[in-house]
Amino acid sequence: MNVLLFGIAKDIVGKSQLQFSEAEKTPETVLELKEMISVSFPEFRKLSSLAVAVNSEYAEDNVSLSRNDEIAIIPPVSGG
Amino acid sequence: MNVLLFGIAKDIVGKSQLQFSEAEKTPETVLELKEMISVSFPEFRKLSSLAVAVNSEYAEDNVSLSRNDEIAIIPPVSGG
Amino acid sequence: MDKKIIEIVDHIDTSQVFSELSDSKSGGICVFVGTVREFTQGEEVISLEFETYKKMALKEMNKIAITAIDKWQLNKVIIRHAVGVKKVEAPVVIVGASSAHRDACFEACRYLIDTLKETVPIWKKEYFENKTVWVSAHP
Amino acid sequence: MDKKIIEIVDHIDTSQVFSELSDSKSGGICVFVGTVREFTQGEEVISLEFETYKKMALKEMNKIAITAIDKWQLNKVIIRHAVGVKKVEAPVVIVGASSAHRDACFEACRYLIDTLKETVPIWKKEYFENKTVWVSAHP
Repeated sequence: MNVLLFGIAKDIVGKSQLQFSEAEKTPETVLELKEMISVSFPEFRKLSSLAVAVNSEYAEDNVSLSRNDEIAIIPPVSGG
Repeated sequence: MNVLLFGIAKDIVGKSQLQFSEAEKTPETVLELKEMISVSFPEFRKLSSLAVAVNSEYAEDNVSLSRNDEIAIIPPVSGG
Repeated sequence: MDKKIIEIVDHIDTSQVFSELSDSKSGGICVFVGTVREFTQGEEVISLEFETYKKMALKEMNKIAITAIDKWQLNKVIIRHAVGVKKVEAPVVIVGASSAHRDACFEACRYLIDTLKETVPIWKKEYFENKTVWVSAHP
Repeated sequence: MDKKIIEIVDHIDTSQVFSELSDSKSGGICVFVGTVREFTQGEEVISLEFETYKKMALKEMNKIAITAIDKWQLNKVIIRHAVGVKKVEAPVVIVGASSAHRDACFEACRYLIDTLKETVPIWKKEYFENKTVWVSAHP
């Protein structure tokens, strides 16, 4: 499972993708993903908000994740 | 005394200036001018509004007119 | 440099307006362009003709610009109106405001066009197939 | 022809936007341009850098355009955002709407920029003399 990282999320993790190998436990829902990255990288807890996109759409906490999904961490947006 | 005419005012009178000769009685106030042209050209009474500018500024009915003023009839504006 | 561009012109070039309103202190620029619409109340318009009392129109446009700059602390303002005959889709008026934040430029831009339509001595004649109409002249 | 122009580009050319939004059924076109401001909260900004999740950003921009077209019966809409490093005064976003009457294009244009700032996955980093800041990242 790959998780795309943008903006400050990329800076916090130090790379543009987070990879969960086959052997690792992978998050089963959006909420679980948010919790796992916040444990590994506590800086995520300091952000104004944290969203997740699944297949390039915003996804609620209860949405399930599968290995084939395109998953992305969406830190607070600031376009315009 | 010359009175400039624009838009529909020019069409009603049939020319772009109204002239009061030395011999004629001239209007002494804005209100008198409005009344005089409305008598001579009753079409003015059908307009949505009728304003007068003295020296290129909107002038209230009680403003006095003199021969040296630049006077204009301002029918309802419709720019933009 | 002056903060205001106030003009009555024969032809409006819309391509330069954002350069004209550009300012290092601005984060937002809002521009409105009025154009000739093909149909008005279901009738096909062939063209519009604009006439003005130029000296007074420039004075009134200037008052509007000054009021807006003062009220919304604008960095730049433009009010430019065209005269003469204009075909469908042609720009007839362009107004714009440049400000630090977007609230100000949106509100100011709306004020510029609304007030222009109320006070500036410019008259619009609509040409239809079989008649002409001075807009707003009659109730 | 499509009513929508939705793009993420390296460089925004503001000179064509009124041609792009021109429509014979429109009497009004409202455009907002966001530009890089020299100072933010009293600190001098050297440049801004924009990054995007492009696939998702285009989807979100498309949703905003469709909602606006539907709500305000727009004839044309544009939402174009720049990415990369932008210096002071550079345009970073341009949004616009073309409609029969001016109320609709003003309201729609405001909706386009406000909603873009809330939902489109684009991130802005401010470069100051001695630091960089991801805008809005922290409370």
